[in-house]
Amino acid sequence: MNGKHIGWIVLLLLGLVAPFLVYPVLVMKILCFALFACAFNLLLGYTGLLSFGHAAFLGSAGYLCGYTVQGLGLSPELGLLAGTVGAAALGFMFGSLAIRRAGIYFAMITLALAQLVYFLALQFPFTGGEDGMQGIPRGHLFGLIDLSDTMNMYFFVLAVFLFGFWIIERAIDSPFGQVLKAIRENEPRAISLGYDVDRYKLLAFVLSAALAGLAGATKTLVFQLASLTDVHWHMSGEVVLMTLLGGVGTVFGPIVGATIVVSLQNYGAELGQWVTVLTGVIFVVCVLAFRRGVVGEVALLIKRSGIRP
Amino acid sequence: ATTVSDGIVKLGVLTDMSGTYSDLSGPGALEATKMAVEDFVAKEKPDFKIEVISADHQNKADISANKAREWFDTQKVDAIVDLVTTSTALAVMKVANEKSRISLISGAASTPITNEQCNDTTVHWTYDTYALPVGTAKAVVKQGGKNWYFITADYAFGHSLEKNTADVVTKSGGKVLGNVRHPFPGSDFSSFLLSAQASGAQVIGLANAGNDTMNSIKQAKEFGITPKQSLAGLLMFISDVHSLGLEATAGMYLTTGFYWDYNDETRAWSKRFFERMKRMPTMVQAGDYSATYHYLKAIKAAGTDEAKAVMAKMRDTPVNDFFAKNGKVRIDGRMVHDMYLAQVKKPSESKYPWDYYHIRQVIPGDEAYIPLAESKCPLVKK
Amino acid sequence: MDIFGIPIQALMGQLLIGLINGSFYAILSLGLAIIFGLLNIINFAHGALYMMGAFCAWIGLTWLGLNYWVALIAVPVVVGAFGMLIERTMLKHLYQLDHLYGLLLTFGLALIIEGLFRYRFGISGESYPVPELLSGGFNLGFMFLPKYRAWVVAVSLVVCFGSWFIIERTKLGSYLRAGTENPQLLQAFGINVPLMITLTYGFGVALAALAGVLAAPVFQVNPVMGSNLIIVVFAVVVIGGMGSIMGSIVTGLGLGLIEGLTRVFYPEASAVVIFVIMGIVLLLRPAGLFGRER
Amino acid sequence: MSTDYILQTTELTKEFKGFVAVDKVNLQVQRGTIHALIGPNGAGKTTVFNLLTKFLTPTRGTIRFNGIDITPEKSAQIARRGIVRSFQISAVFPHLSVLENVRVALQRKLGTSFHFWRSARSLDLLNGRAMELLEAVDLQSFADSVTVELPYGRKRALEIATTLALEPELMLLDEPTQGMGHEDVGRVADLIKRVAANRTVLMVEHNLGVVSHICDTITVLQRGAVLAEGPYEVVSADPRVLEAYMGTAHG
Amino acid sequence: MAKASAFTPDSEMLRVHDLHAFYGESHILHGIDFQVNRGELVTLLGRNGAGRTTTLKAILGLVGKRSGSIMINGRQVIDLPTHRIAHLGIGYCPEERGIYASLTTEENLLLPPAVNSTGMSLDEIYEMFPNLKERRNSPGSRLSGGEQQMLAMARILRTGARLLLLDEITEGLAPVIVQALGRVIAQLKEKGLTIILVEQNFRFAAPLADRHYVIEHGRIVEMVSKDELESKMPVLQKLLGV
Ligand SMILES: Nc1ncnc2c1ncn2[C@@H]1O[C@H](COP(=O)(O)OP(=O)(O)OP(=O)(O)O)[C@@H](O)[C@H]1O
Ligand SMILES: Nc1ncnc2c1ncn2[C@@H]1O[C@H](COP(=O)(O)OP(=O)(O)OP(=O)(O)O)[C@@H](O)[C@H]1O
Ligand SMILES: [Mg+2]
Ligand SMILES: [Mg+2]
Repeated sequence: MNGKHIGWIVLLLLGLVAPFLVYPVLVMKILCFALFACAFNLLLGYTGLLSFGHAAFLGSAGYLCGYTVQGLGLSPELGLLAGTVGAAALGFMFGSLAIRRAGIYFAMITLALAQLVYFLALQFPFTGGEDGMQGIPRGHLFGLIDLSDTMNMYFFVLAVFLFGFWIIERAIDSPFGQVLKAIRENEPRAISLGYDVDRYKLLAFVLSAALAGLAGATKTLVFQLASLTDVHWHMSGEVVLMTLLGGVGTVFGPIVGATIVVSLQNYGAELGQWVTVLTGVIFVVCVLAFRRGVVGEVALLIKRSGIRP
Repeated sequence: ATTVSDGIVKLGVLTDMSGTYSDLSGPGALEATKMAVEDFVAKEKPDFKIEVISADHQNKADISANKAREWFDTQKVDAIVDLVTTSTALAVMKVANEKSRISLISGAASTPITNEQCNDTTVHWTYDTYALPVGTAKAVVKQGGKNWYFITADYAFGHSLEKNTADVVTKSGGKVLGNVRHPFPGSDFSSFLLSAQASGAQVIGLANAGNDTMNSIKQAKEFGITPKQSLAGLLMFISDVHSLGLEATAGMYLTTGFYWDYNDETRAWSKRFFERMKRMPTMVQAGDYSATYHYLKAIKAAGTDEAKAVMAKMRDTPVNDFFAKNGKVRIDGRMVHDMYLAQVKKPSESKYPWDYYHIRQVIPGDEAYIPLAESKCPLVKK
Repeated sequence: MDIFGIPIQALMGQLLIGLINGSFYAILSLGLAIIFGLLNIINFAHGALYMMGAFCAWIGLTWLGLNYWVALIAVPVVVGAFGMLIERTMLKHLYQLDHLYGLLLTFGLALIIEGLFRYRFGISGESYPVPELLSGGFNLGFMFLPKYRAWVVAVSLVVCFGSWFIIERTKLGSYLRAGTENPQLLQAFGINVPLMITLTYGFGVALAALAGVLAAPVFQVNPVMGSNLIIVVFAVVVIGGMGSIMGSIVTGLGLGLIEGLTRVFYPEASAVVIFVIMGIVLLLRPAGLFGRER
Repeated sequence: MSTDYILQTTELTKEFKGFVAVDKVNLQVQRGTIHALIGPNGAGKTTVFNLLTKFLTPTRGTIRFNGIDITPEKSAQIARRGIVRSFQISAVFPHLSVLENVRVALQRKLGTSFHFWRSARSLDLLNGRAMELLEAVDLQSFADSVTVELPYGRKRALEIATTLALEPELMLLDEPTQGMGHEDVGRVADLIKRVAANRTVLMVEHNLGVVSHICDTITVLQRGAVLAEGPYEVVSADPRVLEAYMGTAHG
Repeated sequence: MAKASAFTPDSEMLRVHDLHAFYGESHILHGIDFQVNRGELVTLLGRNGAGRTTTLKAILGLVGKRSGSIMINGRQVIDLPTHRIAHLGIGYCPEERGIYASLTTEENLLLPPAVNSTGMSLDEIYEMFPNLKERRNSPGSRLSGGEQQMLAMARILRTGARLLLLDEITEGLAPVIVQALGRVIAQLKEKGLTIILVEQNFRFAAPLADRHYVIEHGRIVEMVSKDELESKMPVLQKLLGV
């Protein structure tokens, strides 16, 4: 338990000092993806469902938020709300279709559904197709705080992230989370104990989708644009990588993973194509040699060395 | 003395360094920009330092917007150059305007840049989806290609290209028999080509770019559609012709803002470019040079690198170099200059490497670009 | 005469084109199906390997001067061998784990391969000439059918139904089917199942490479040609029923035709139609059209 | 009359593509007894369990529980009705602690299982009851250890404790002593006897020692059909059973 | 077993020593010791779940984890891969029969590769099992239990294996077929094949077997040879829980 508390404290401190050490917008990006990865991890790590279509939630929430703020001229917090709710609804549709199958089938179905969303995003007039939505205003939070100021924006994003992360962390360590763990560990047994596993899986899926949406909407506000990149299946692959790299089923893993991947892409931009190759290599290495991920391995070391975490 | 923010003028070349458009812009664009800086320093002896940095935006709006933002915030970049593909250009010019920095757009094509979405810190230098078809379409119709059919990349850029062309075709007495929108990016165009064929149109307008255009052309040949029906590449660069080869492209009409072999001036500059890049410049790369040079001159003249002032100077001074004669930067940001209607040579007519075009006609800038009267740019009203 | 205002010729033409694309879907999904049947992994690298096939053909032609016909044989062999190497060195270690790891590994491989080719060849790609023997075409009245396209259809039909025959009607095939059903017992009968798995993967990959070679003269050879195609092929496999040989062939060709029709009646939807169909099929038959519940 | 039968199946049948795994089984389990289901491998015992708990859907036939027809219901529903099963191969939640294993079973009744915003500490009030159950199978000393680390026999015990947590009216145990050494077998058999005190147990068991020791009624399945039924003495004397199942020299 | 040493090694086909086997968690075999000589037919008796099938599977390396020593023709095979073991001339007829549903009867029959030339020809097999001939082209899943059992037997006779591991081959078969199988086994024995027979049906096994091993809770608890059968019958009955 108190290992978790330490984690929280470290997280908070980092969150507070980071923008003064690193380029704030980059940190915001990291926070958005960290939240995205955590949401994904809630599904993969605690329900054992690998969704290969999570980009659909990130992306469509981004568009919804953008449309609410730009098209309808509403305030940013409403934008976030719209994005999150929209993603949750989409998640419900995906979930009800995909939950009926497990393993690879689940992955393929989510992938294909996400592809549908991608093409819709390409077709719908309001998304701006290839061009995406541009110059989305950040606006004033609750009509008061001006978000176009980088620092205001930063602390807003930090707050959103911590909120989302708290929900996930709580969900994992809740009566609901207990059932999820049980289902992942031994599904037939969970059924024979009287649990309607499909409904639990579905809720987990919707929860995950909603938080992925929150991340996507926030990202849109930060960068003031929504584009096809966020709906593309590469994005679905990236979030898997972040989670895998950081440590599937670990609370802080996805944050670490997201930080590594995003920084890699940012500072590696000069490498051009090598970024893709590097990403692939990391993927392969993780799968072959490193399935616990960074945090998982560290936790193991601590355990081995006998220190109570 | 010129007062320059933090003592240095920094240019960021933001373009597609490895992707579909890297041949027509990419490394060449960076090189052209550097050439402009070197020439400027050598000739004008400025009292301020100039630096060029570059990045690959992978044709993604978000990547380029983020890069631009980061450059403005951390690198103190003053102007961003090239910006191939409309989406990236639109994304960046908004960020730039917000931070009151300048965008010198050469690579991007769509008209909205200087129309609906125009702003007062953007210059659109080389060409656009109005200028290109105007020349081509008019000419082709004049040659008797009255009935048109469009194969259009199904996104904003393709649509605007198709619309602009269709207007010209009908204006100049031609007829549009139909169109088909293909998913982007597409790899197989045969079925769209068949539809075009079935329509019995004389001319098939290709309202797409890059690989899509190239594949369309190849497959049109394969299906024996050309030469029976003729193709009009609405957005084609010399680099496309180069990689497709003359067999595939011979006889096609296309409009370009620059041709290296046009006159001694262009040849002279292009040879220098060739020395460095081992390929001849596209209009985009030439445009990058021209724009950069003009921008730097404006700073010198204005005595500051403050965006508004520099923009004013850029508008006031006419553009006169190997790229443009009496070119002028309009209030909406459009740089108006003459365009050239080219026809691709037959293999037999090509005497030396990169000898690809007959220049059939010069299109005066004022005909080539949307008249201010029709412009939807808010800035125009005032 | 017209159908819904589409001249019948045009329709015929479009269907033929559909069949041509269908042939590519068929070969690729067949490879995926065979691999999935025995290894129980979805080979995400399939698209990359297809692209690799096309590039190897191009490299063979421009660097080594090997003509199309040599490539048609040599490339699948080479790329297939590469596939076996992958299986031996990487996939092998994943069988006792969740099958999803296979998916993730091959996803990583896809990124690597694609990235390397992008780095080396840039993205605009290279063009591969149609071999003289197959240039030109037949005039079918309703359309001008390039010989090469006809050749593609022919080859894919032969390959697909050939593989189907081998798998359904020969000793070798009986091992394969038995291995899919109960590998343990098969091994108890003295059959080297691990080796069989390696060869199977190699064969699946070789099919992808073959498709690549066939595609080279049709499309621009470029590093992303695979990743654009593979997602569609996945949908084909899901619709056909994962692991079902006949399923993948028939669905591949069928969906090609359907796509062709959509291109006539509602072109914008041509990219989506397959996924829509997939959604519907999954609702009605979660195991796919030809699939059994595993 | 059906009152003293807690479970009744009529003509229960399961076919797997042509092959009949369970063939017109009429099973009647008397309330408060330990009822054994024995039969050769592949006789259909596990399949019967799967049918009763709807892990498989019957091809034909009906299942009545306390006189109510539960044939159309879903597994989870049936479990909530009070029919709870164990599995042929030990079914625990390996990476939860022993205590949590039992708590997962208890927590459903709290009705907070969908509350993802609550802390798991809200479940601590169940710990008392959980410990009682663990004591019942003398696992109290293992309460906090992770379940994987338990020896096999203990796992089966834990599984039974978890099953008990639901206070099932009817417990279905599939080979509870499978894969155990003598000593474990003994312990588990006694345990079953103890916990069966005020409920009904239907169990599959290969170990005739156990069966004869604790079971009141025995149903012998062969090739999916009921071969014989009755108390151990009767059944074990039945020549057909000897022939088909136990296999003996004389007969 | 003490008796073991009496046999000269060269006549020894199989020797199992201190064999342990696990299915994941559960420890099934707790140190099995027995050996079989060329041309011998021994049975493994025991109650359900005693571990007889597991013993056979362990010999072929089909269990999750195993330890101990298994010598076939004086060759240590405990760490050979399964398919190599099979090629030492072992034919396995599994408890659940393992007929491949997606293969026809004949395909099933031809599936196992011959391990040497001494195997029976297709015709010989068909005359031994006439009704397989009739059903040769129907898918394996369509066969009756009896036919499936015959197929499973026939399948390994083709390969020319010299050591047969037969698990519950009379399981759920009609008496007539059981008798038929009895005759087949007798024939095979005459051909000099070595056979290990796992049986519930003692009456079937008794007349055929040279020796009986009784397994209980994964241990050999008794060995009874043909001649001591009468004398040890009470023990057997006790052990087999009758
Ligand atoms: N899902 C299935 N598909 C096809 N056949 C099945 C399936 N499940 C069980 N069977 C068959 O049904 C028959 C009965 O199986 P079951 O597991 O009920 O036997 P059992 O009595 O539990 O045997 P054991 O004592 O080995 O557990 C077996 O022949 C088995 O092969
Ligand atoms: N795959 C498996 N996983 C876990 N336990 C198993 C498995 N197969 C068998 N067992 C268990 O191992 C023990 C021995 O099984 P085995 O099949 O060897 O019994 P047997 O002696 O063959 O008797 P019978 O064949 O009549 O069941 C039994 O308790 C059985 O339930
Ligand atoms: Mg069973
Ligand atoms: Mg057995």
